[in-house]
Amino acid sequence: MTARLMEGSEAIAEAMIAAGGRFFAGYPMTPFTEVLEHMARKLPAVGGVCMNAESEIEAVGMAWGAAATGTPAATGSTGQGLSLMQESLAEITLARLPLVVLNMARAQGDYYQATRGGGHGDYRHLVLAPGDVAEAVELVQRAFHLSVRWRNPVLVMGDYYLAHTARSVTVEPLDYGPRPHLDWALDGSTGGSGQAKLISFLGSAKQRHHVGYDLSDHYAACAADSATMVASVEPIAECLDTDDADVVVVAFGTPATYAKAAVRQLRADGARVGLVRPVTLYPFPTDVVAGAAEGARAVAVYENNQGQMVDDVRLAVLERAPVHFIGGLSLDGSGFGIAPDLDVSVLRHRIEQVLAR
Amino acid sequence: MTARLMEGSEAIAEAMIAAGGRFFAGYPMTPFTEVLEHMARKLPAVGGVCMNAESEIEAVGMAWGAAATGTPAATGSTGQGLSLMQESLAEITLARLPLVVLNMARAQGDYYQATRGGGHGDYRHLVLAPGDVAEAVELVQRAFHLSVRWRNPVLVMGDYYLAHTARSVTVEPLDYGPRPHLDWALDGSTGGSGQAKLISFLGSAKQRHHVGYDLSDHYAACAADSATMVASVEPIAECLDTDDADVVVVAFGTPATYAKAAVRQLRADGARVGLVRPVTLYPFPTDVVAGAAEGARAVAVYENNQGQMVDDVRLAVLERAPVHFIGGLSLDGSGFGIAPDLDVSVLRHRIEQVLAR
Amino acid sequence: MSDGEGADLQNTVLDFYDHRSVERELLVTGIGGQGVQLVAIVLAHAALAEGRTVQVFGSYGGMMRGGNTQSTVIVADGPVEAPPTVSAAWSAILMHPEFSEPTVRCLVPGGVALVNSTVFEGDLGTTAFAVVEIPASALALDLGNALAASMVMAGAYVAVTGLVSLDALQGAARGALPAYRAQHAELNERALLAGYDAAPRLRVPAWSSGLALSP
Amino acid sequence: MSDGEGADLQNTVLDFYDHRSVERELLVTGIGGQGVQLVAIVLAHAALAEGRTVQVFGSYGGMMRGGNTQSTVIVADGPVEAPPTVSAAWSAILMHPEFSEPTVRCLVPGGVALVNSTVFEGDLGTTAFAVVEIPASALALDLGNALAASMVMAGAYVAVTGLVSLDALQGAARGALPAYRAQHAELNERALLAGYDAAPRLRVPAWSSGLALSP
Amino acid sequence: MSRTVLTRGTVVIDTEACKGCDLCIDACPPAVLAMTTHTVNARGYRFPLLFEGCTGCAACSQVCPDFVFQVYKYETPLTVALEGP
Amino acid sequence: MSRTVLTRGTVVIDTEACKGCDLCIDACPPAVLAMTTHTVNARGYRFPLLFEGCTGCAACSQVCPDFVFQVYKYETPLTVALEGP
Amino acid sequence: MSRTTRVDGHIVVRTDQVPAEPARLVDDFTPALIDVGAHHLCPGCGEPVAMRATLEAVAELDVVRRTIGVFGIGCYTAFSNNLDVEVLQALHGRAPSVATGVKRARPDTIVFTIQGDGDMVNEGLQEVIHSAARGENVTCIMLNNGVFGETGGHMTATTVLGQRTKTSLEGRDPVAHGRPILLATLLAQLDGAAYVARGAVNNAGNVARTKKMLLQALRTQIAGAGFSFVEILTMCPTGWFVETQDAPAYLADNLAAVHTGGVLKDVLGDSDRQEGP
Amino acid sequence: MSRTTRVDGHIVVRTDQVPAEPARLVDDFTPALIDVGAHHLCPGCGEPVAMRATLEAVAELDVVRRTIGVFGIGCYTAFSNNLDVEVLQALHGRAPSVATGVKRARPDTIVFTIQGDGDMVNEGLQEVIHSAARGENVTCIMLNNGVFGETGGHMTATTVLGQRTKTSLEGRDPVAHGRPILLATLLAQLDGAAYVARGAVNNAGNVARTKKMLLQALRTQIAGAGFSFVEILTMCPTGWFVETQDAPAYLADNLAAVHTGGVLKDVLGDSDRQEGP
Ligand SMILES: Cc1ncc(C[n+]2csc(CCOP(=O)(O)OP(=O)(O)O)c2C)c(N)n1
Ligand SMILES: Cc1ncc(C[n+]2csc(CCOP(=O)(O)OP(=O)(O)O)c2C)c(N)n1
Ligand code: SF4
Ligand code: SF4
Ligand code: SF4
Ligand code: SF4
Ligand code: SF4
Ligand code: SF4
Ligand SMILES: [Mg+2]
Ligand SMILES: [Mg+2]
Repeated sequence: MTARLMEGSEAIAEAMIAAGGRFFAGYPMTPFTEVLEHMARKLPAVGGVCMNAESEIEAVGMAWGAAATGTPAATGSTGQGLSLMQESLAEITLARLPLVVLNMARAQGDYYQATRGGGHGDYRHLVLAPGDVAEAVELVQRAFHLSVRWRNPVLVMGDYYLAHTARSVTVEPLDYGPRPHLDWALDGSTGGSGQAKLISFLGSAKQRHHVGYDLSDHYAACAADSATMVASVEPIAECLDTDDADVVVVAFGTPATYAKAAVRQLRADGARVGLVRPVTLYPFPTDVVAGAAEGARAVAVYENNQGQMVDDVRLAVLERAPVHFIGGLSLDGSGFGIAPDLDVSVLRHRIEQVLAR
Repeated sequence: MTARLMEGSEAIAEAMIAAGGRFFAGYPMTPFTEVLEHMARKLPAVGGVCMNAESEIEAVGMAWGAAATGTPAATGSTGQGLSLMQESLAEITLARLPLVVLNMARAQGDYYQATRGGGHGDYRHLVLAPGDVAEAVELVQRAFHLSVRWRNPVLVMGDYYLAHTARSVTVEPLDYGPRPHLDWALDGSTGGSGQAKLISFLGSAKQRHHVGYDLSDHYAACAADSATMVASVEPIAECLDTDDADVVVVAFGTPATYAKAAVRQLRADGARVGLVRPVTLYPFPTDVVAGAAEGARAVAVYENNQGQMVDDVRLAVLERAPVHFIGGLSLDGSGFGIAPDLDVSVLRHRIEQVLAR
Repeated sequence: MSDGEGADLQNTVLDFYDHRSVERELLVTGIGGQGVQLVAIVLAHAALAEGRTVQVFGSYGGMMRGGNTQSTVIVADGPVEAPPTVSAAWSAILMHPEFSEPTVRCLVPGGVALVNSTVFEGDLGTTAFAVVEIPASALALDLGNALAASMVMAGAYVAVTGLVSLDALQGAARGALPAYRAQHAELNERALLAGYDAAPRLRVPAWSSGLALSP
Repeated sequence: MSDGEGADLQNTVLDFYDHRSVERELLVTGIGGQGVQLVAIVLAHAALAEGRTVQVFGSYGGMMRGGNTQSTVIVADGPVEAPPTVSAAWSAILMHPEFSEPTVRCLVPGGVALVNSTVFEGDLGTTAFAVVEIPASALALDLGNALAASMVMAGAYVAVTGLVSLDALQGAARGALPAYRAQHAELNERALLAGYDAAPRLRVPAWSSGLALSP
Repeated sequence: MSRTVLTRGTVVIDTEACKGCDLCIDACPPAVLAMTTHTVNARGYRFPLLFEGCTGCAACSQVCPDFVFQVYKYETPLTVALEGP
Repeated sequence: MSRTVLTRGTVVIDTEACKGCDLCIDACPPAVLAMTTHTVNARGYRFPLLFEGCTGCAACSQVCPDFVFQVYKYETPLTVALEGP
Repeated sequence: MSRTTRVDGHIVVRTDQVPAEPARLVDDFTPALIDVGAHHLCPGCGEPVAMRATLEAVAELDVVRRTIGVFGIGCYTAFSNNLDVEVLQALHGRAPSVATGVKRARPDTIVFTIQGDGDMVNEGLQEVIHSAARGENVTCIMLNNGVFGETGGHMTATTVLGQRTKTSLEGRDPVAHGRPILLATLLAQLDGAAYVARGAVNNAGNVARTKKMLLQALRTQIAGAGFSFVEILTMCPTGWFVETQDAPAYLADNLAAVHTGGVLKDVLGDSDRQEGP
Repeated sequence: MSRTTRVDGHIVVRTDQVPAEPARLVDDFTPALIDVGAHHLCPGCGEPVAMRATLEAVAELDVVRRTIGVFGIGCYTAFSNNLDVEVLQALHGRAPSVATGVKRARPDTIVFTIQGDGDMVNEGLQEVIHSAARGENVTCIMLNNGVFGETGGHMTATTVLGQRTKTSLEGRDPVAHGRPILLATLLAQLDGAAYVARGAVNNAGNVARTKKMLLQALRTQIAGAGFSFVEILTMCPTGWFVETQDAPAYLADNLAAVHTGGVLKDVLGDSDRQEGP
């Protein structure tokens, strides 16, 4: 397969298909719409199904049903739409179903929602945050792999920049080893066997074994599996010039590419600055951040929000170095997530201020 | 008004009415149902309106409309229902409307959702967590006060125990000073004046002043006001025997009353243990927790969930003392939030293990 | 408080738990429809009327029907400090054997269990606490209504423990009936008395004085 | 990775940014419907065809209609390191005065701005970078379609900068048309040439060789 | 006096499963079911009794919420003599 | 040759507000509106022109999405002589 | 062993044993596709009756090994982990979308939902309407008792005027509480809906009619003819605050008087209606 | 100053000035209750026309000082911060519930919603149906263009078969995309709905008829007679991919052929219908 100039939205769609994704459901909302349109065009051609769902809640319900049949499925939205899905996203985790969820956000204000779960109760999603189109192609495929490996939803965080930036990319199926056997998937065939399958967020124990649902057993089992998942999935981070850095900048997603350019400029001018870009937001690369902070005078966190990831950075850095928040919500009038602050000179200036402290 | 034996659900309803609450909307879900039933009976008698909404999303929409008229309004739910409301709860904050939201939860798994906002974007709710019925009567009224004072939703966290525990309580209106003049409230009367009011999560600037919505201005103003609110609202915590404690236990809500009983027993047996019970979960009583941890050998966090508030405790304690999580999700088969772990001897044993380290 | 927030909660809370009092725990268990919650509420109201402080926690209702129902009553001579449910209790009323075992395990030495002996077979196999057997269901049937068994037990409990006076109990029982159920008042009255008469007087007194407070 | 997770992302990512390359930035601005995004994509495809690496970011669509549309094109001789939008750019194509000011502010000394002089009045008032005026709208009208103005500018831009060869540009323009719009191919072709002919050759060369790579 | 009744079928009744709701009683076309008046099962519920004349129509099992009935049709209908008046 | 037309009303046209959608043209009952053919406003849109014979019916303003029309009815209808053929 | 025995003073046929005479089993205790007969639903509840009819219909059409049931949340959820057909538990209100996902991903399956009136006409009303409009080839089954049974008997969007519920103790009042939605009637208006019927389980005749409706609904799906819907009126003596034996008549006099029974739409028509598969 | 001038070769009446002759103002540029006439909606969009009719109706009934408009999210949202009546902005799909809250809290207000087909028939379908069933005394107005205009012209739940949209470029197909929901028709079935009508703005006659519907809907609310609903078919040349001048005919031939116009229900009846308040 040769490289082709593709916008991020198209590359993400291609990556979903390369990963085996065969079911997609969504409701338009910029910049998620862009991905939905590509899926609507591309999926039928490979025998998949793309549903123009009547709302986000219906979209995630459809994806839930498809996922239960073992069909690699994805859904997603933007802001409001993701919020509407929170009930389903919480409970589908307890139903132990794999699902890939795209959050094509309008800024970075959904970090808490993504990493802590905006829904009720205890559950965790794996959260991947690509920095650019090429990485999105890899992480989207990884998300499908992780979701089926761990029977857990995986969130991929994107934004307007990612959706609208075209790069020449090759989308080829990546090999993550054999796909697990989906012995839980429904197709009706176990009906009448005395052992008909059940997929339920209330637990999969049948009354012929237990009497009544045992939520407490089920939740304990989910918690244990979730803990194993979190302990097993290696956190990923990109580090740049952190070894001897006085100031370590931490940023994720598209904004990190601006932070990186600012760090490069400052390095070129002799300043000892470095960057950590968490690629997995959950599990958070705590050790990498802690290690980078070890010798540093200060840690500076840039996020395009009022300060959310900064909690995780503080939990990692503890008292190794002071942690400064140099982010803040930045949006232009369109409301789509184009951020005036995403300007290398603006970020450079903020990092310089931390350097000067 | 004389004291009366009331279940928490009834006391909460009475407190809402005492606070001036005149609009309530909800959809049944145990243990929120209990409050809804009381409101449905009591509100009409004082000239208020209680809507048996057809769903949680419609309930929060109705409350939104009532709140916009300046009517003290509340809604709420349990677990799934709260998750469904996340879109509205996020955006009503940006619409700058006061609203009281009851989360009659089934355990304590909604701490993140409550304190970080389960919805999209940057916004914060004030979060109050009563430990018992009497305190609920006060905090519910405080919630109405705070919500209108700051034009911000306030969450009150309850659970099955709170709803189903009867105590003899007096519900009298508490005085929080004069109610602010609600110059923003809609009643139609400014129509045709050239200055008709607008309440919108997209900002309240009119086109006759600006052209187009300026989301960036609006969000910046919201963020600034939110920061002022968080800085102004004093965090509340109850401390017991923390001064000389080797081990400080941190717990909130009903479970804290169990932890307290365990701490009392241990003190009576000569062990140097203490307790901090955060009453405001947001803003979190960081200083109180940090102060209590100062001389302690260890901090032990009990929550009936897989570990959520422990983040905030760690952010407060930092490296003053090791923080141990002694909680975990505990539910019986009913799924209503009755927790086998909520047993003084169980908690006592866990605290002893931390003491023995 | 920076903002004139009115009542100072922090102190309120601290005061609330500031001194310790004698607390008497009562666990009532049975199966749905046996009147477990009613007994708990009636006893609590009676104690309230006598100036005690009370707390009642009831678990009932919902998804798993026909299950157990339980109530935890705390009566204290000062502020109640106990959490809603307790792992050590001074007394119990056991209406039905089905879910009684965990309750029995909570009873402390020196405490007392009242057992509906019509439906229980065998004994509880302990001498650590007193066991008083009351054929409550049989007595209730004699009165003409099996549902009155819980009121029989309430009368018996008061006789055995003196947690509240019989007067207060009768008053509370009357007060607990909604108007449209007033016709049950007389039946309840008779059930309370039948239980009271069937039980040994002050066998395990709740208060050191041995007597209920007068209102 | 603990779990056989396949491709090792960490290294992939680091490699990706491992060496630096010469990058040429082009900002294209105008108002919706002027073909801004098309010019950007066509130039990017042409550069790709010549073995360059490219990145294009376009902002368009949505709530505020009739607003500006902008595209940021990066062409590099190695991996692109620039973020999607840049605050310093080497070149610009300005289709309309309305939203051009922020773009002009980004231009670096030594750079070049091509201006659609049919609709611009006055000059940009700077000597820090070269300004090339092309009466693109007028030329397009002469060709029979005002919408071809952006293609005129593309031709002119290639003439002035040699960012890509004219051949590559023409090929890319043909490739960019969906089948059902093939009838526009000839118009575009003529527009590119008209622009190319109207502009000073290699006035501000993009590459040190002064010439576009051959494919 | 003695009568005979044609009995085409019969039912097995899992009395312990019954919750005493009475629904089967009205459902039985020949009205050959009746609830106990004093006897109750272990959970205290009255339950149905069968008199002669069952047709094996399965109406009872079709309306019973607690799956209390097993219904049979005799290969050859029985003619049963009723005792007593 | 010269004709006269009864003109009962007239309109003021905010040509700069017009987006050239043509909706007013078909809406005008006496067909006295027509779009410019060459002239455009600052945003490049063609806009409507008024010929004699307006009735002041306000159909144009009622259908115009961009609030381009102000409609008047003359106190006394004018009878206007048309020039040319 | 004697054929008869004496209970409460009556001579009755012994019913604690299989018949001694040669006899053919007509109906077994628990329907074949329900695992465990014992359940915690209230005495006199109509929902187990509707479940039986549904599962018997599935069994009769010989689609057991390709059927997936999607459950909503209500009292009937007690059966979701108790069936011998595959089950997918959906959230309250969301079953039609979940069923859509299943069916679109695996068009060879037969997919039905089991939902209550609270689930389908309150929380998830738009899910079922959208699915019907799409002509989604699934069968949605609504157990309509006019209350949220599970939470204790509160008024729903189908509660009929005058009906007693916990939130309309004096009966539903049009001004205070609004008016009921007749869902089957609405759905029948939609072109995508191919089969729409309303049955009830308040007597054996209605159970039999309802089962015919369920069979035809499933046949509609098997034929790929579009969306099929069966509403089943069920007794909820607990939520209605009536005695179990009075519930069938209460159903007839109240619910069924408004939510009138019958086949509202049947595009497949009689031609394809036959007892066997 | 001359009465005429020459443009593009024609002698035309000068229209850049108020008439010199005595004349009465019949219609001003921007309706009185719209603050700023300039907006960013597309050329030929029907939504500003519907907004004008709505606001004129409000003004004519003399309820301006007690009216609250609740807006949904779509292209029409551009007017929510541009009116001289009080406005409450609701989330996508949620306006009917929000309007309910307003009206119940302040029964003396006149409350209308402005929503699109995407807002009302997709995202928030159950909100409007529940509100209608409750007989909520508010007026819901739906601007139906059969597309999500705002997001770029995608198919909605009202898109008619054959209609071109971005997600049905070849026209909506019943099998692939399902069938349209005729909302007014459904709502008219509900007892709580007192007034239900469907108008259009594709020509001046329809605008006038639609305005009459809006007046009667508001009168229904003023009379406290229950839920009132006006659906207005509007042109979306952008979403339909047609020329602005062809859009009115496209509306007539496609949308209006299925979503047929007219008054579907009017409990107040003619007796109360009069031009003035
Ligand atoms: C989102 C959500 N809201 C509320 C509930 C609580 N809840 C559980 S069952 C139920 C009502 C069920 O009513 P219905 O579907 O009619 O079933 P029934 O109990 O009457 O059989 C409700 C409101 C829930 N589980 N989820
Ligand atoms: C919950 C949610 N989902 C999606 C969106 C994105 N969105 C904005 S407007 C719109 C469509 C509006 O369609 P319609 O109501 O028909 O109005 P129109 O644009 O056609 O006037 C959508 C999907 C949103 N704002 N909120
Ligand atoms: S099978 Fe028919 S006749 Fe026999 S008992 Fe049952 S209902 Fe009556
Ligand atoms: S219908 Fe079933 S549960 Fe009800 S009385 Fe008859 S046998 Fe018992
Ligand atoms: S007012 Fe009537 S007649 Fe005059 S231009 Fe307008 S539409 Fe034509
Ligand atoms: S309807 Fe209005 S915008 Fe359209 S052409 Fe006529 S004047 Fe211009
Ligand atoms: S509450 Fe009603 S629906 Fe639920 S089990 Fe009881 S009778 Fe059945
Ligand atoms: S997209 Fe359609 S609805 Fe939106 S402004 Fe343009 S024409 Fe109007
Ligand atoms: Mg129901
Ligand atoms: Mg629309």
